[in-house]
Formats: sequence, C-alpha cells, structure tokens
Amino acid sequence: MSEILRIIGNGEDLDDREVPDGLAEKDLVELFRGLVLLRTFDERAVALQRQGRIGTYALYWGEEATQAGALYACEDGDWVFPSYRQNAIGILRGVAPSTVLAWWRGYGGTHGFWNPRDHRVGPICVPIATHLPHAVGVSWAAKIRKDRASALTWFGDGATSEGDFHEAMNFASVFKTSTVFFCVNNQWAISTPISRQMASETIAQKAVAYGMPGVRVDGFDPLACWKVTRDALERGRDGGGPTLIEAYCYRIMPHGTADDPRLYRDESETERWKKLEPVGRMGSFLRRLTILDDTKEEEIRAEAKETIAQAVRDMEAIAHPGQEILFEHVYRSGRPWNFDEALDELGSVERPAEVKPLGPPTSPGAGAEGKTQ
Amino acid sequence: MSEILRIIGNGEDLDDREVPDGLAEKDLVELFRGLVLLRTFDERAVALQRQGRIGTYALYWGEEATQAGALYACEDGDWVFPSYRQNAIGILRGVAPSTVLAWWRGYGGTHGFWNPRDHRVGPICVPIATHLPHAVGVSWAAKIRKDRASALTWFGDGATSEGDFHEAMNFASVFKTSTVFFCVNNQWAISTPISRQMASETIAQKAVAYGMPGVRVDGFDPLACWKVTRDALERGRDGGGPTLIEAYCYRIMPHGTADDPRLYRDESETERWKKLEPVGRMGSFLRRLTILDDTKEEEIRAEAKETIAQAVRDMEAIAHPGQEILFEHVYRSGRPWNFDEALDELGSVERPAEVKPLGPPTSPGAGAEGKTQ
Amino acid sequence: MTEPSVALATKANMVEALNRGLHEAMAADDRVVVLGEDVAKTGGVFRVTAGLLDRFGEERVVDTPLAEAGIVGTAIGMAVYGLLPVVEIQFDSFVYPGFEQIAVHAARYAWRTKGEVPASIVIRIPYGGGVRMPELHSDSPEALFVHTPGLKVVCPSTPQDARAMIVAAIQDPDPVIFMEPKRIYRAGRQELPDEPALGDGNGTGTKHLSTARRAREGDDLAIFSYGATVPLVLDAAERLSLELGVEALVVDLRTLYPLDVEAITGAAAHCGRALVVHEAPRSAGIGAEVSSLIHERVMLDLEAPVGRVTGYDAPFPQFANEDDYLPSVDRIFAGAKKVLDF
Amino acid sequence: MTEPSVALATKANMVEALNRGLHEAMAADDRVVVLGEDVAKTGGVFRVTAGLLDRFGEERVVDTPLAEAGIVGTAIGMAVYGLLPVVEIQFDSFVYPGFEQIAVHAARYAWRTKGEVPASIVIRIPYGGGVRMPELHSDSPEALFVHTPGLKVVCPSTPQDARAMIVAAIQDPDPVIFMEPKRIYRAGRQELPDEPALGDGNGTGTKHLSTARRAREGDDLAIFSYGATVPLVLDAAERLSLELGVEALVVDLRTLYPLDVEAITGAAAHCGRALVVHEAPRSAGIGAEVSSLIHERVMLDLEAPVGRVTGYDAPFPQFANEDDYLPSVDRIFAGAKKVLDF
Ligand SMILES: Cc1ncc(C[n+]2csc(CCOP(=O)(O)OP(=O)(O)O)c2C)c(N)n1
Ligand SMILES: Cc1ncc(C[n+]2csc(CCOP(=O)(O)OP(=O)(O)O)c2C)c(N)n1
Ligand SMILES: [Mg+2]
Ligand SMILES: [Mg+2]
Repeated sequence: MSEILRIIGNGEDLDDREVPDGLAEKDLVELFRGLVLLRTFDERAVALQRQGRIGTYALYWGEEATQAGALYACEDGDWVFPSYRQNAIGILRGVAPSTVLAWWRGYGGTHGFWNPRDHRVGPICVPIATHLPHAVGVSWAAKIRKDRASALTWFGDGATSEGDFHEAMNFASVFKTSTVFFCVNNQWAISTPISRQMASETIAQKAVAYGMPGVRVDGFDPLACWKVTRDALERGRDGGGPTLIEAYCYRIMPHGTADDPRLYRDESETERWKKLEPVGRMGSFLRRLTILDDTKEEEIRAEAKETIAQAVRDMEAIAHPGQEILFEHVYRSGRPWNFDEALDELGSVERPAEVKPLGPPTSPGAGAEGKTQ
Repeated sequence: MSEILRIIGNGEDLDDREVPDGLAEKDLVELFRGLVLLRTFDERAVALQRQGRIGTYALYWGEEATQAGALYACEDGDWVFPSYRQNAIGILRGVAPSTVLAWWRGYGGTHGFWNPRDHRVGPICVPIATHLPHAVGVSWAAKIRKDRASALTWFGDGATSEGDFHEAMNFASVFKTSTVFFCVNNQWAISTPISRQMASETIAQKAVAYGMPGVRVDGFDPLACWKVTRDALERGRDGGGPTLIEAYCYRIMPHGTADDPRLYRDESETERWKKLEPVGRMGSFLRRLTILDDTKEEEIRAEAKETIAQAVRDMEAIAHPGQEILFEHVYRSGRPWNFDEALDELGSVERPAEVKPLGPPTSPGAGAEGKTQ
Repeated sequence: MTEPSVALATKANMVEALNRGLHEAMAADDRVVVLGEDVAKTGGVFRVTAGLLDRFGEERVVDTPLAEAGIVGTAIGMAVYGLLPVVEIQFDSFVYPGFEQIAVHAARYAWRTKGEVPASIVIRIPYGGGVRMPELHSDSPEALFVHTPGLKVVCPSTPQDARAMIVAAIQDPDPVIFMEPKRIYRAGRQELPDEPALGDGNGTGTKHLSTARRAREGDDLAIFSYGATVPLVLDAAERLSLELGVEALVVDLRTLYPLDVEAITGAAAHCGRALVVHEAPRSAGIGAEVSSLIHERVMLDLEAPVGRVTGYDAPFPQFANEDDYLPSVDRIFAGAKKVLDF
Repeated sequence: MTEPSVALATKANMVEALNRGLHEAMAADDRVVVLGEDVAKTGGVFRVTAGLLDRFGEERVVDTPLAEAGIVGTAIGMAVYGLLPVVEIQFDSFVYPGFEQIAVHAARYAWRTKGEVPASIVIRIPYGGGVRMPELHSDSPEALFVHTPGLKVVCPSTPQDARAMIVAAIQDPDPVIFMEPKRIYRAGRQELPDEPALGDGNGTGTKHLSTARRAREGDDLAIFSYGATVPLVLDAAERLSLELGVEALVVDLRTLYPLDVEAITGAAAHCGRALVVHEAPRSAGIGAEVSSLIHERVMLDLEAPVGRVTGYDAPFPQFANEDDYLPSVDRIFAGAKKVLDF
C-alpha cells in the first residue's frame, strides 16, 4: 500500500519508467499543454493579486500534475469537484479563465460563476471537504440513472480530518459509486503539518476503513497521476466502487498570497521538493523522449500566455457588478417580495464608491490579514 | 486483525479458555454481580415501560458484557461516556438506579440527571456519536494535567458512520490520548443492517485509518471484553494512545420498546445469537469453574432484584417536577431576566394536569410512534 | 407496483397525507428519490415513507448510513446531477450535523451557479415536542433556517396542506426545509382531493409555498401560528369567542420563509391587535420577525403591541415537563387577553 | 516566559486587546487552554493568539487537526474534566460543522448535570464582511446562537471591551459564543487599563457579559447596534447631528444573549424613536428581537415603529459587492431619517 507510483524520473537518480498504455504522443503533448496553461494562470494570478487587481489568492504552483494529470484521465462525461486549490481546473474543461479570475476579483453572478452542468465542473469549494459528498451524490445519481458518468474530487491532506471526508468515503463505499477521491497530500494545511493532522503513516491507508482501494502516487508526476486516476475510473465504471488516491507531494508555495511560511516551516526542505515540480519535470521527460523541443515548448508557453493575457483583459472589461447582483439567482423559482424592497432601499442611498478588489474597505476598521480561503 | 477474542465457551462446541491474569475469583463473582444487576434493571425497565410508568425505553438485553466487562477493566479514576444504550452503566459506578429510571420517566434536574464528576460517568448521550469527542477531551485534559485518568466511550456500529466518530478517532490518535473507543457492533442500527452501514469487513479495521490498534472481541463474553479493555487502558496509560475495540455481537432485542424487528429482519437469526447471551453464559462458566452454585446465584439475583425494586419505589416517590424546573441549571452563572418573566407567565395560567409519562399528550395530535432514541 | 393501503384511504391524517404526496410525486417524476435513516425497509420511524420501497424500488428509496451531513451532502450532489432528492431527518435535533451542508451549499447552490443549478432538495424534518420523547427529539429549529438566506422554509398544519405542500416542495426547484409537526401527525383526518391543492384552494406550484391560510375568520384579534400550535390557537379562539365574545382571526403562516407579508399585515391591520404563537424558543424566533414586520408596517393600525406566546429560551425539557414548556391553550388564551386588555 | 511585544503596548487595537486578554487569562489560571486551527505556531490567521505558544507551551496552546466539530467536541470534554478551553473558529462560516456540538452539548451540559458541569468553553468567532475575502469568510451567524438556549452570545466593538469581555468570558462558567468583528480588528486603538474593565467601568465578572454600553448620548433617536457596525452608527449619528440637528443615543448592545432589556427599552422610551442596525440577514435576526422587545414593552412611548437597517436575506455576496450588502453610513442615515420622518 505504501508504494508510491512514479513514472517520470528526474533525469538524475530517479529513473524514468515506461509511458503507460493509453497515452499516445499527442496525449503527452496535450497533457503538457494543460500543465503549462495551469501554471501560467497561477503565476499570472499571483501577479494580479500583488497589483491589487484580484483579491487574496490560493496559489497551486507545483500541484499542476495532480490537477491536469487526473483530469486527463477523465472522460468528458465525468464530473469533477475542485476545492479552492484547484480553482482553475475548469479552464481545462471549457470554463473561461476570465470567469475564474473574476471569481478571485470578488465578482459573482454571471461573471464569477459558471453552470456546472456546462462543463461537469463543480463550483470552487471553499469550506473544507464539503464538496466530497457532492461528488458522491453525482456519481450515485449517475449510477441510479444507469449513466456512465463518474465523479472525481480533489481535496487536501487537512481535509481528511473533517467529518465530511469520512461520511463521503463511507457513502461511496456502501453504495459502490464510481467516485475518485483524489487527495493532494501537500503535507501542509496552512501552518499545520501533516504530523499534526493525522497519526496514520499514509493517507492511502485510510481507505481500509471503507473496504476501498487506497493508492499512493507521486503528486509531482503527471503521468503517474494520470495512471492511478485512469485505473480508478475504470474500476469504478466496472462496478468496482470508489478509490482513494493519495498524491504525495509538497506545498512548495505559501498557503495563499497572504501567508508567510517562514513563520512555521523550514524553507530549505521546500527547496528540495521544488526540484521535483511537475512542469519542468514533464518538460524534461518529453525532451528525453524527444517529443518536445525548445520551439515546441516556446509555442505552448506563448499560447498559454496569450490565453491568460486575454483572460485578464476580459476580466478587466467586466463592469463592476451593480447592486442588483445581490438578489440575483438566489431562488430559481422567483424573487421573494423582500428582495424588491431591499433593492428599493439600496437604490435610495448613494452607492459606495466602486472599490478595487483590494482597495481599502469603506468600513471603519480595515486591514485584517486573513491568510486563508 | 479479524481474530475475535473469546474466553468463555458455550459448554458445547466452543471451548473455554484460561481466565485472564488479573481476575481473581472475587472479581469473577463481582463481574457476574454487575451483569445481573444490569440485566435486572433492563428487564424491569421494559416492564415499567409496558405499564406506562416510564417512557419509550432503549433496552440493552444481551449487551451487558460489553458494559460490565469493559467497566470492570477501568480504574476508579477513569471516565466513561455512555450512549442511550448504556443508559444504566452508571449504576455500577454509584449513580442511583432511580435516577436513571427517572430519566426515562422524563424527569430532569436533580431527579433525572447526575453530576458526571461524582462518578466519572458522562450523561446519557442521545445524539449518535457526539459523546466520542468528549471522551477524547477528558482523556486529553487528563494528559495535559498529568493525571492518570483514561476515558472509555461506548457507541454502536451505526455511530461509526457519523463524522464525529471520525473526528474523535483522529484527535485521539494525533494527541495520543488514553481513550478507549468501545464499539458495540450489534449489527443493527434500528432497521439498518451493518451491510448497509459500511463496506468494510470489520469495524476494527477502521483503526488503520488512524494508525491506531483495532481489536475484535466477542461482545457476549464478559471476560473477553474485560481483557481487551484492560489491555487498551494499559497501553493508553503507558502513552501508547487510543484503541478501537469492536465488540462483535447482535442486537437480540428490538431497537427500543416501540420497535418491531420482525418488519425488517429474520428473527430466527436472532434466536441463534440469543444462545450466546452473556449472563447465562457467564453463569454457566462460573459453575464450570465451581465458583458459582444455585444458592450463590439466587442470592445475587435476589440482591439485584431488591436493589431495582427499591429504585422503582424511589423513582415513584419523586413528585412530578414543578414548572420551575424548566429554568433551573441552564446557566451556572445566574438566571437571565427573561427566565423570571417566563416563570411569571407560566405561573399565571393553570398548570396542565399532571401527566403520566405515557399518558396522552395534552396536545391535539397525539400518537406519533417514534421508535428511536 | 402495488399502492399501499395507506394511500388509498380517502380521509387521511397528516402522516397518510404526506405519504400520499410522496407516492404521487414519485410516480409523476422518476427523478424523485427518497433517502434517510430507516426510510425504506420500515417506511420511517413515523411511517411517512411507508410503501415507497415496495413500489419504487431500492434505487429510489434508500436506507442510508447514519450520517446526516452525508445524507444532505450526497442529496445535494444528486440534485446537481439532476435528481430531485427528498431527505428525511429522523428527528429535529438530528438536522444539526447537516447544518453546514444546508447553510453553505443547499442554500447557495443556485446563487453560485447563475441560477442554473439550484440544490433541488426537500429536507423533511419531523419536529417539535409533545410526544413524550427523550432528550433532543423535540426541538423546533425552523428559525435557524429562516435566518439562513437561500432556503424556503414551510410547515403544514393540516393533512390537505401537508399533501399539497410536499408535492409542491418536491416540484419546486429551490431547496425546501419541510417542517413536519410530529405532534399532530395523527391528530385528525381530512378528505384529500384528487389533485393536490392547498386547503383554501389557492393557486398551484410555487404559490403552495408562499401563501398563508386563514384558518378562522374574525375581526378582533389576529393570531398567527404554524404547525402543531395551530389547532391550539383555534381552540383558544373558540374559548375567546365563548368566554369573551372576542372573534379571533387565525392565520396559519404555512410558509415561514418567505413570509406572506400581505396576509400578515392585512390581518393585523384589520383586527388592530395581534398575537404570534409558536413552540420554538422566543429570542430571534419567527415570532420576533412577524412582530417586527407588523409594527414596521402597520403600527398605526394597532391598538396594542403584538404579543408573543412561545416556547422558552431554555433547553426543551425532559418530557415530564414538556407540557409546561409548550404553549397551551391556556397560555395562548392568557396571551390573547393581555393583548386585548392593553 | 516572555511576554510578547504586542501585549506590552499600552494603546491597543482590538486584535492586540484580545491578545492581551488571552495572555492575562492564561497567566492567571493554568486551566485555560487555547485550541484551534493554526492558533499556536502562527498565532492565528488574525494573530489574536500570537505569543501564547511561546509563553504557555504546546500543551496549552494547540494547533488542532482541521475539524471544527472535533475541536468544539474535545473542548467540551476538556471542560467536563475541569479545564477552561478557548476555541478559535478560523472564520465565521466554519462554525457550522461545529453547530451540533454547540447546540446539543455546549448549550445543554449545565442543564444536563444539575448545573454542576457547565461546558465552560469560549468559542471565538471572527465574523462578518468588509475585508474582501472569498466566499464564506464573511457570515454573521450570531442569531443562530441567540436562538439556541443555553449559550451566552457576546460581541465587543472596542479594544477595551474586547479585552475585558474575553477575560470575563473565559472566567464565566457558562459557554460563551464570542463574536469578533474582524472588520474592526485593527480599526483604532484605545488605552488599556491595568485591570480588565469594560469601557464604561461597569462592574466585573458576569456583568461584563450582560450589559449594554451607551456609546453616545442623545435624546432624539436611539440606535442599537453591536460589533463592526457600531462605528458606522456613530458616524451616522454625527451626520444626523450635523445635517439634521438630531441627537442620536447610540447603544452598543455588547451582549446579544441575554440582551440588556432595560438599557434597550430605557433608551428607546427616552428617545421615542429607535433603530436597530446589524450586518447579519434581517429575517429572525437580532434586529427582530430588539424591535419586538421594544414594541412589546414601550410601544406607547414610541412615535414611530422601530426601524431596522441590516444585511439582506441573500447570501453574503462575492466581495466586490460586499459594500452593497453591508449597512453603510448612508443606509443607516437613511434608515434613521425614515424613523424620524414617520
Ligand atoms: C470548514 C473549514 N474550516 C476551515 C477553513 C480554513 N482553511 C482554508 S484552507 C485550510 C487548510 C486546508 O489544508 P488542506 O486540506 O491540506 O488543503 P491545502 O490548502 O493544503 O490545499 C483551512 C484550515 C475552511 N476553508 N473550511
Ligand atoms: C445524530 C443522530 N441521528 C439519528 C439518531 C436516531 N437514532 C437513534 S438510535 C439510531 C441507531 C443507532 O445505531 P447504532 O449506532 O448501531 O447503536 P445501537 O442502537 O445499535 O446501540 C438512530 C438512527 C440519533 N439519535 N442521533
Ligand atoms: Mg494540504
Ligand atoms: Mg447497532
């Protein structure tokens, strides 16, 4: 159980393994493209946050393999449920990157949200572990309807401590739903190390409690992430029930843009892990396979850069939402009477000056330094 | 892991094993006395319920070994936290049996509740699994205070599905508290069989998720229950952290006095399990050891009967609590002003006729047939 | 496919009426599924889901593991996929472990998805005291949900309404907290019409979930209530009439969020005196909201402040004293008198 | 044992004041322990618990696993054993998974143990909007706790009160929900007296948790509020004075349960007009309770119905629109005018 699947080496002491069956050259390039796009989004988002153009941001730099690798294993009809850490995963499924940026800019409604059914991508989930039962419910419903769809959900090592993790795992195992529980074990939950989060040696072994397979994989290895996810989805589709995947890696970056990890951990350890980060590693691997060269990589990076640059322009072209947005889409069946009264009240007073995402709040206090999602 | 510890045979195909070290003859008799007292209480409570002298009652007939056996392994300073199913456990620790009966009669305040610190017995816990974190907190606090006390808590197979079970197990394992999680796997949660509750083969294996030992024991065998609990407490006191015990048995009786198991299970299976019930089994065992004979057993039973008979008299001597009880003991620091106003309001209207526990509610509706705790 | 006998009875008590509504909703739309603890094999501890398993099969009528957050959470996921789950919470207090899923997801899924994917679930909660149960089987948590934006909160007080409202709640795209007054589950029987309709024949569809009902006409005092206290209020109204010659207008609120503000202020203004009655604790309860709404809108029409007769701000007592805790006809009568004597 | 620099500053903002109170309470009584997510090593995401780990050690200042029910539940167990745990909930909405433990145990332990073993815990909840955070970091759930019998619910609006109230809450034997208005955590500084005392020097001990504070004197309109909206109300009061010559009496409620009914009705009766302001949703909120209390008790002294300026019955918006959601000085001013013009 504690064997960690790794396919891509590091060009030094870790050997490369065979590319798994089912991945053609085209797929490898496509997967790399996904990694680069996610990376580009993330780096740009951090810059935007620094410039005050979006709010506090939960970066995922280094975790792209757990996201793009796993997603690439999904069929189009499979559903995915991200946490805040996989906030941009939708852009690999057709969600406009500008929508995700707008979400971080504090926009709601049609600007910052999407219709999950359009892309089978759940909304960004902020409260830890609460989206896990949704993934179970979706795959359970698909099973009831005799549809082929599975569901995959990402969450962190910290999330395994929540009751919702346990209840979701248990429901999935009892009803043998085709659900993949993809735990990104980056070994930190804000300032809390995994040793303070749990006493079990691995996260994968938590699957034993549910009579469910639990597998470990190198979370910085996109191909390994692809492989374990593909296997889990196949098993699920064949009626084999859910799987818990532990993607072992490290949170190379701060928890969020307001966090300073030097306060609570040894950053030389971080440097060690950083060498294994997935984008460079996959790039080198593809070079070793001569699937990639400078030109090709440059092209992929430029494309990603332009996509995200356009997304930033799109985001910034969105007018600051009006106050009516407060009352939109709350009820599908129609607006209750008090919403109209509330809008009247709002309309009768001068609107607070339009605020920049990180502009000073108009409140008297200001300056709480929240560090979290 | 799936080996079930059994010490007492059945006088037929199951052999007796050696009495575990640490139990002298006197202890065996004492333990038997506890079993008989619990059994006597339970049978009497069912009769009282039938006569309308107490309300709906959660009987535990057959589960006495899990209660008296485990408790006998505790030191006096150890805390225990029962669920509704172990409602009478306190009577083996000094709680007045009349208090427990009064609880079932619907009395609160000084009549139906006790001070947990007097006997290190938590209150009867009704919401499933919610008392588990309390046991962890108590043993954690003892550890912080460098006290010797451990905590033991009982719960059912159904309780393992709740998030609180998971969170409590995790906290205990992380903080290495001396906590014994005693799961009475009677294979039913009201009408829900264990196969619908979980997909794991055993409950004990759930301990793997927490890097905690998990052991299985015959839940109808008082000596085996004693032994695993004693071992767990010793390990805990030595800094070895918590243990999960799965006491494998069967809910021989209905879930509660309002439940009819024939609606959902095969009662011939029940009959099979009934042969293994602990009180008769322990009695026969002691006879085989020639520690018990008819006279001795008669004496023990008569003593128990008188204790409970006296408890019934005591309970019935309690005057129906006055309406001021509503506002007593809610706040330790004093009564808020609105309590006095509320009492004034109450005092100004005629009091509803004193009601028998199961007398017709004075409400217009009546007759909901709740079956549960 | 056998219809259970309970659904064939023309005259039905509230349990039977709810059961009939569930049968109808499940028969009409195969996206409707029912899940909860002990709802399938035994038909629920109160028998509200009786016969559904036999008729609709175990994929659509599911005994779940014992985990309320898991039940509500997976139901939300099912709704996201396109099903219409109906969840049973076994007893009131046991909804608390599901509170996070309700507040952060059920209530916000439509809002979070541009209105495209509401969490179309119904959460049925048998609630309230009066049936002699042990601790934590008698809470009235409806105000918690009223204070949680994004939910509808409803509560029938008659078999007819119960049947019409459960069908409407299931068909409603929004999440509905469906409070069931367990104390009057078997209080009395009513003829059930062929088509689900509200007691006063008011419209259909979402109307079923937004209008109050006048349960008694009168000009002297408006009394607002819902659920299990409605019959008590009606009794008190009779006594007011007999003993004081006061005719109370009784409004069964039926929908607690959004409140039927016109029915409320209309009745209060008409009578000039008003009283709110519920068994939940007083502070920040529905009574406070109704009282505030009335004062804010029609204070000048009032001859006295709006009164409140409610449960107390103390834990629901052990059951030997529950009749002390619950608003009784006497307390309602006294509360009415206080408003009248002002 | 080193005192952190933050606690040495004489003038303190609310974060520093709370920090100082925690230091004092922990130093005074070794039964006090602090637990929560990221409270130890980093001193909490808002730094309220800074320096406690270094000074009191990791047995008493504990970074816990990420599980709010587990945190509250184990804290209750610790209290049963005799400790005085102070729990930090990282952000408002994350208290919901702990709701069951709070409602069924924290609130009922004293009652369930003949008053002998109250769940002596303090649950600190940084709450409310205005700091530009993502979804579910801006809720104001205080009314849920006010409606849950057996709890005390308090909320300071100044550094002095924050420091006095946290010490009093820890010393209070009953469970206290301690709402911290994160928006004004760093709003301004106040001198902290040597001994913790409330801003108006009101008594000690439980008094600290049951009295409101007059934050401004006036005769024309009583405005009630708490937490982050108090400074806004004071601003609006200045504007009322300047622009309309109206002098508002501002009452900082401070304790939300039990409410200081005399301070409330006294101020309302004195002015004849009243307004309640909070940022939590309106329906069944604290505003409804305050409004009802006033009307019930002193309606005849009123010249207008009590007004409410509150957050809306909609999910707290994404932060670009939070200033639309939050009561602003303009909205409070307009709400006051409406009451004055009635
Ligand atoms: C229910 C809940 N509690 C607390 C938080 C605050 N919080 C946000 S992220 C985080 C740590 C999560 O750690 P982990 O699950 O390991 O995921 P990671 O951030 O490492 O991806 C915490 C405590 C939250 N969002 N939800
Ligand atoms: C949180 C909660 N949900 C539901 C219930 C209703 N209920 C009471 S007992 C029970 C079954 C418990 O089964 P198990 O844990 O196996 O214990 P047993 O009754 O067999 O001792 C249920 C669902 C409850 N008491 N608390
Ligand atoms: Mg992590
Ligand atoms: Mg059981």
